[in-house]
Amino acid sequence: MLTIHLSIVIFLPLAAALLAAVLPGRAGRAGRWLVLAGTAGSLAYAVAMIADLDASSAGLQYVTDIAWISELGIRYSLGVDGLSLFMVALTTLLWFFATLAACLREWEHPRLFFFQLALAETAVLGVFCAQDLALFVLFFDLTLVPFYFLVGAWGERDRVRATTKLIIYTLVGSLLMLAGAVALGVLAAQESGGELSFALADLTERTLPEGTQQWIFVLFAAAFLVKMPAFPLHGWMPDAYRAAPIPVLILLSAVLSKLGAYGFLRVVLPILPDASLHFQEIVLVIAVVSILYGSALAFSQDEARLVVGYSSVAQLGFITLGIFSLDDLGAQGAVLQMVNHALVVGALFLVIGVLARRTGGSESLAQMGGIAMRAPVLAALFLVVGFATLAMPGTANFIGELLILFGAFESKLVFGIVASAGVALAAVYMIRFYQRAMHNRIGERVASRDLGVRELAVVAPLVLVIVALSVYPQLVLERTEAATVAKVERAQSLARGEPPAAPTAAAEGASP
Amino acid sequence: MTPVAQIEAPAIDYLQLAPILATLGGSIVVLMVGLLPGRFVQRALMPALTLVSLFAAIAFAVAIWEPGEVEPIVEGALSMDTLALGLSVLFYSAGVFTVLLSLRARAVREAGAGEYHSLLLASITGMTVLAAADNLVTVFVGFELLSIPLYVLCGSRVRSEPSLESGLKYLVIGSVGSATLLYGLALIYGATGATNFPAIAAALEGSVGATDPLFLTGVALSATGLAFKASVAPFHQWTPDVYQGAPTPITAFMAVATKAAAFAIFLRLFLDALAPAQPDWAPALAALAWTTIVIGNVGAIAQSSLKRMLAWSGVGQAGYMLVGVVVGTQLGLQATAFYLAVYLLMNVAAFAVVIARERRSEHGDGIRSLEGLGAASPWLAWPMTIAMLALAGIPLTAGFFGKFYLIEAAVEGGWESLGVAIVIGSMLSLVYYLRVLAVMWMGPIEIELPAPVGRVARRVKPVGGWSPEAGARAQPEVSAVAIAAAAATIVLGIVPGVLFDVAADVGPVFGTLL
Amino acid sequence: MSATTYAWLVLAFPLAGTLVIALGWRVLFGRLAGWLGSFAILLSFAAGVGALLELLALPEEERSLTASAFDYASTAGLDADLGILVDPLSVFMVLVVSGVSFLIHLYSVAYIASDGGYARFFSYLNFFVFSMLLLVLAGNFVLLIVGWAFVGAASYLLISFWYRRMTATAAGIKAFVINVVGDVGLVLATFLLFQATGALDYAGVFTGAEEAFAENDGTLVAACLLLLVGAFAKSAQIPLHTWLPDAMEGPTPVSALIHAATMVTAGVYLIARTHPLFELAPAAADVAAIIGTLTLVMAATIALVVTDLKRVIAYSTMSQIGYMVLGVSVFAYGAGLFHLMTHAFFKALLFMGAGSVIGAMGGEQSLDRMGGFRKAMPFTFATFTLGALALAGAPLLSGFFSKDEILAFTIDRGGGYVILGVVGYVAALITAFYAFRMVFRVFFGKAAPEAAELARGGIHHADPQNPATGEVEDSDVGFPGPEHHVAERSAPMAAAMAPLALLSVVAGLVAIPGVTDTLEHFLEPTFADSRFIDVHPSESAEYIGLAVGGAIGLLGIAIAYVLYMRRPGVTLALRDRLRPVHSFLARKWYFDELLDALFVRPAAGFGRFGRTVVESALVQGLLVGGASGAVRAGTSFARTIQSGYLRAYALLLFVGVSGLALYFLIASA
Amino acid sequence: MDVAWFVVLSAFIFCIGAAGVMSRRSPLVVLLCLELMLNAGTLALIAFARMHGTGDGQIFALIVMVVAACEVVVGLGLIVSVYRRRLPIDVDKLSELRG
Repeated sequence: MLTIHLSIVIFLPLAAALLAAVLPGRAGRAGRWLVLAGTAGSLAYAVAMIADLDASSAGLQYVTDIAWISELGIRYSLGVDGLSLFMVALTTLLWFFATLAACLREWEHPRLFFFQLALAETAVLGVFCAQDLALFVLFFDLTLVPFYFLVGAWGERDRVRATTKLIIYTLVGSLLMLAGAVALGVLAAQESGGELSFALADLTERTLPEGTQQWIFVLFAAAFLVKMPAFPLHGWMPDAYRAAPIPVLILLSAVLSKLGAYGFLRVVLPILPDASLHFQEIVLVIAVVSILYGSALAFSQDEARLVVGYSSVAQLGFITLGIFSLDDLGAQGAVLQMVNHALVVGALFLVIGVLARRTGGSESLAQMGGIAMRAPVLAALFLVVGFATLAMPGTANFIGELLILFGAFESKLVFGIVASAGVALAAVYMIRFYQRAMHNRIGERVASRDLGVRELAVVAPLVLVIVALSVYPQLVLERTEAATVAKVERAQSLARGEPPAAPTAAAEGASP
Repeated sequence: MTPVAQIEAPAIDYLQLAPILATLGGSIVVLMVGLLPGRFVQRALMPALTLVSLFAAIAFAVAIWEPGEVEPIVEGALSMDTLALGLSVLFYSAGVFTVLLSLRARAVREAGAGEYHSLLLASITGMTVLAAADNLVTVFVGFELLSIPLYVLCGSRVRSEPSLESGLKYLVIGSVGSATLLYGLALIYGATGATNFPAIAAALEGSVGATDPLFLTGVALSATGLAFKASVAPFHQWTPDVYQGAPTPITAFMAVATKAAAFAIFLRLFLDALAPAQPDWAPALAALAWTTIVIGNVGAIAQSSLKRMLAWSGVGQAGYMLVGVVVGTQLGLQATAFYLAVYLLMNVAAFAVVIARERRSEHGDGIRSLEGLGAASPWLAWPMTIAMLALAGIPLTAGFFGKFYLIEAAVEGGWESLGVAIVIGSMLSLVYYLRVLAVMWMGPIEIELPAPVGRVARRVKPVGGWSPEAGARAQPEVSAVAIAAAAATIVLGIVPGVLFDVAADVGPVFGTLL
Repeated sequence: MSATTYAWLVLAFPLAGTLVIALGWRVLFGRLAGWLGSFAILLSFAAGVGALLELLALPEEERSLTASAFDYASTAGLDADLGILVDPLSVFMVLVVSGVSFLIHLYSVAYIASDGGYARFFSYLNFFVFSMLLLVLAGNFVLLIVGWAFVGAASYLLISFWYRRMTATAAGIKAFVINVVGDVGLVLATFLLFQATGALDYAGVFTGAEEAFAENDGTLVAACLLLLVGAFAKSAQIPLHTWLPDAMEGPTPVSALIHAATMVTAGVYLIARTHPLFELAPAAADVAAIIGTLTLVMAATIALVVTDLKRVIAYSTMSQIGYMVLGVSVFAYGAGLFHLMTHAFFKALLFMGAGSVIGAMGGEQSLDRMGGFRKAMPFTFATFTLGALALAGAPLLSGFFSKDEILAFTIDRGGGYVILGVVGYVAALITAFYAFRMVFRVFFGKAAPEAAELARGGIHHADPQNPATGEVEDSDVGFPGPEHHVAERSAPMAAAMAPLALLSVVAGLVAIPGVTDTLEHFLEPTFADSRFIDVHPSESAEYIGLAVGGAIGLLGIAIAYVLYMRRPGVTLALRDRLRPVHSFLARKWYFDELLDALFVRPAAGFGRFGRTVVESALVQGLLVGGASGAVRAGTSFARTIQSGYLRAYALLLFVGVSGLALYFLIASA
Repeated sequence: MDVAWFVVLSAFIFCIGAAGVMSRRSPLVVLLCLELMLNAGTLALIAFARMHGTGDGQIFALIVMVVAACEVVVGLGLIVSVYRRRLPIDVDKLSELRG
């Protein structure tokens, strides 16, 4: 069956933004709310899909599959399974809150800003829904354009250098991936003597010789690891995080980082299983180093943003660890953790924005302190988010990390044990952050006051989602299980030396 | 030896020849009418006539469009197949754009509208001949017919030193190129005893092995000649200087049309006549492609003059297209043709904006002339943005698919390394394309702009059509060109089907290719 | 209602209390929040009693009920539901926890009355009780870990309750991090068990372990040791004990509740709960027993020299928990848990008394400045002394029976265990001594000015100042607000202390050797599968033990009496004589320095190294700088050969041609 | 006489021309050298035409002469206009555009 649901989800924000951009004068100034409505629409749609998802099947749903550029074998082929659907959900969710946060303050050239914001959402949603590798790459590269402008034109401090670094760094990866993707499609077609096709389903069935898989793997890994970012490819992160305005930063850190992890799960593991196994240990080393290094830097930073930034490096390290444990437990944990991390990081950056407004614009921990004094609500919300971030048992993040660690122990005990040190370190940097900001002596420039209505409207709902998910993480787990297991099963069976499981139709949800 | 007695005139299929005749005739007519005095003639009639002849040529080209292999005409001198026609259409549209961009150009007034336009048409004629050449002689004739008018056009701003310098440089170095080409052709003729491409190919497969040193030296020399015109490294050095010095509309014209013509003959000579020797020349050309991609993009990075930057980036782009030639497959041919078309649009858009700016800004074609353009005049900023993104190969622009197509061809032809070369090139190119965007949108600027080179900085200002008084006047046609080209770039980036169909027609012109 | 329903209620009330107080902090005026919180816990206690009755109604072998609310995390072969286990052990813990908690809530209602964060305090406190009950009711390891971490969080929040004290926040982060280390240990242990048994719920794991492991199987021992890491982190056993003394930064009720009566005994509960595993891995059990013994003696010795009233009690807590750990890990579960209960009573009581005294001192906590409060605060004096007597193991008081039962069991195991038992008795002597060191120094001797003022009917008011550093603080956040309270003058405090005093006296009666064994009998179903269920020291042995223990206790008290009442000053002389020993003890056996050098500094150093060196050198320098440098170099090269000289261009062109031609000729040849 | 010698000769002429282009600074002389190179090509063509005994080489040669003439004309024209601008007649002075 062909449906246009996904196309609507993807392009609704962009359509709204285009409309808003052409609205004349008075209405034009209200355009931002139109954009917000657009993102809200997508969010609603995503929620409806989650409710309606057939969790039992690993197959694709809401499939759209039209020949686009037959000469290049590119199809406009969309579809979601449990995995993609939750990525879509968190994208729309965070975009909604980021846009909301953006709506509540003034920008120069607001039309352009909100247009870029919406364009970015469309691109990211496209990545998560694309079921054709070429389409995936196309959207993947496209995400960078709006972010280039969002950081460069509306950023702070030496934003241009930061944004140039960000784009070149990440686009280097993406372009390598472009070459890899084309090679993958063409060579797979030559191998199998079939039609040239980039459909993920076809590529999963056409297995390449290991040598070829390996160099293609490297190209993909480059793109995804930079995007995350993983040590030592995080060079763009500090500058970009310093420069980006908060709403953009939320998206950059919460959603864009997931593209990499998602890419590994969606593309690399199913299509390049042998290479994934071959490079497993290398990637695991990168993951573990990212965890320890990220945590260590997180608790030696003074800038709040960078604390969260480096903590993300560590978190993404965990996610990578889960994925490359090549074990369904680990993978499930990784998926859950992607959702969790997106939520907490979003909330944290919102909180940082709030804090900055109470410390005379400074985001340095040294300037903060004692803010809890007159802001119990802020303190409480921040506390919840903080506990979630350090994966305190009882939060969904804990379940995520638990599964990841179990997966890692299962397949590579040593890496798992080293990584579990990261759990303790997380406690250190997060509590340190919370204390330096909310507790201790009152900083001299601190004017402690509680959340205003606007701030509350943005932060509280997000925290509510975090709490809800903590009470019932099963919501995610049961819906993503079938899809995720299907993604890892080939690599897993290879890792366990079992006869490679033939890619079942379920493995990629045979496109109609 | 047999005395060459009387030669009976060859049978000529005039319909097939029509496009060439259209521009040739146009050139003569324009030259004559141009002698008439009067503001109207100079300002309105000349461009009008030129456009007429160009559109006529386009019409003819479309009329005789005939996919597949076609019979050569004029005793095998030319074969107006889809490759020739397709690319000719590119030349003609490039001509149209150039005419529009030149409407207010000072060069026209200094050189005289008649001469200017007539030379333009002559050069275009040469390109068509070159693109259609099926015979070494025609190759040389076309080559020169395309070059000589350009020498003059480059120097047409007789009161501007850089213009003269570029003209003379182009002349001298260009002639070296053509001499080399000529000698190469001579050697090939000597080795194979034929000037007709089919005959040469036959000879290569038959009596003469592809390893005959005489022949190979010939290939090397002629390859150099062509590489020079396509500004492939290390024969690219004239490009930045000439592009910068020449009047900007002419620069735009050279950037797109000359390159297209050069690649046209590249494809013809190597994929038709020399196809049997592909294993011999492919590695060499591959090496050239690598060097070109790297040198071109690296050179473009630290340029303060937009024209120079585009020239350098043009070198890099030539490298990409060379990949299509190297693989020597039908797909490669199509990819190259496709990219040439896309390339035309992207560059025209960019140059149009440069022209618009340099006529107003005291920075001339310096990158600073774009500062704050995003806020000031989005109608110029957006086309420039799109052009830059497209040149960088960002999705939803035709440039993305152009690169995609080339990489696909490379991989399919077993040249994965070249596919990687292309993406590496695009990485490097980001540095300077993004800077342009930053200058336009992210001012007040705080990035270090490349230091202008030595004296060029001072002298660069009056280059091109820049004139303070032009600043006052609006220039709708320039913006129009920019917007049209940019729009086309985007549209083709979303529904490239049409262009792919054309490319697919162009593909099978040589039966020899797989 | 079934026992499980009651159990759910047990959890529900404190949680509700937490939320109501947290969300309603604006509207809850006066002491309402306090009463609300106390009431919630009272209800919870009532529900606990209900569960007890229901359970007793069942035949013994059916006294283990599970109930599940919903699937919490079940995917890819892992299956954890939100399930509880109701059996005698959990019910026993529920009653102890909720009972003591209620009294301490009651105490706090008055004690904390004038503090800025009144509502916050009670929401935290309720949250803690909820977490603790979750911990003891949890039906599987995942939920256990959740409760485990929640109590850690609550303890963190309450330790740094006066969050503008640098010392308090520092203590908080220390406690939290060490507890997280414990959590990690639990997680690892859980995995090892899960891998072997494929189950996460207790029953599944225990039965699975029976099949999966031989006795002292390596993996199992590892798992048990990892469990111990968790247990030791919570129960402040060597080497993870350093956070407990610092935790005294928290308000006194918190010290009473969390850091004496309940949370810190979680480790004991854990060992008891997972006893089938430890019985399968005696090696691990022995480790626990040894460490327990070490801790109990070390802590006791430190308690001899500490002068901060609350810290003395804190070290005594550590030492007493050492006894419990020793008890449960020599498989004397009844004894261990018995001591857990009695200790909860008299230790809570001691802290409450201390709080009252500190109130009188206007926040001052140093023994050196106290004295002569006997007259001024008779009630406090009485109750505190009763507590001290119980702690010292004076005959017929609760501590007397429970402690001696543990030691009796230990010695009964024979072999090396005898040594442990003997050490236990030695420590008992020290215990009795430091217990009465407190009593004599606080209540006897020459009256401190504060005591005099109290006697005059006033109460001393100092500017709120940090007892640790002595720096002055504002009363917004800081020592319990501008007012101070003593038991004599605020009914709730007295009302809370009286029952505890009573219990400290009589609680022992539930397990008088040969007379009553109510507790053991009640707990039996839980430990029915234990191999040591029927192993008892002979009654005669027990009585000998009791006699010895009692004698030792009295002896200790006597020594204290001599040193502090008869010949004051001797202690000072002694201190100067044994300067090195004293400083060794005063520096707490240098454990803080040790951990600091082993973990804290290296980690911080690594972080600094990363920030200063790796980032700039590798990430920015080599990767970013290197790449851009290469490009720059290429650019300048391309531009230098672009010299602008025609002839140079021509030259390059010809070079190119010749190169090309040469390549062709060579390649073809 | 063997055709090969003519080819060799033409090669020599070509190289001389090339050397001239690279060594001489006066545009006029450079133009002359270019002529040399073109004529080398012409010579080669004629020689080969003779070798193969076909006519098209000679026709080619004729055309080349015409083309060469055109080039010289344009070249001289440019040089004159350069001279008119009072610019030094020296190709090395024409290096404003570079980098």
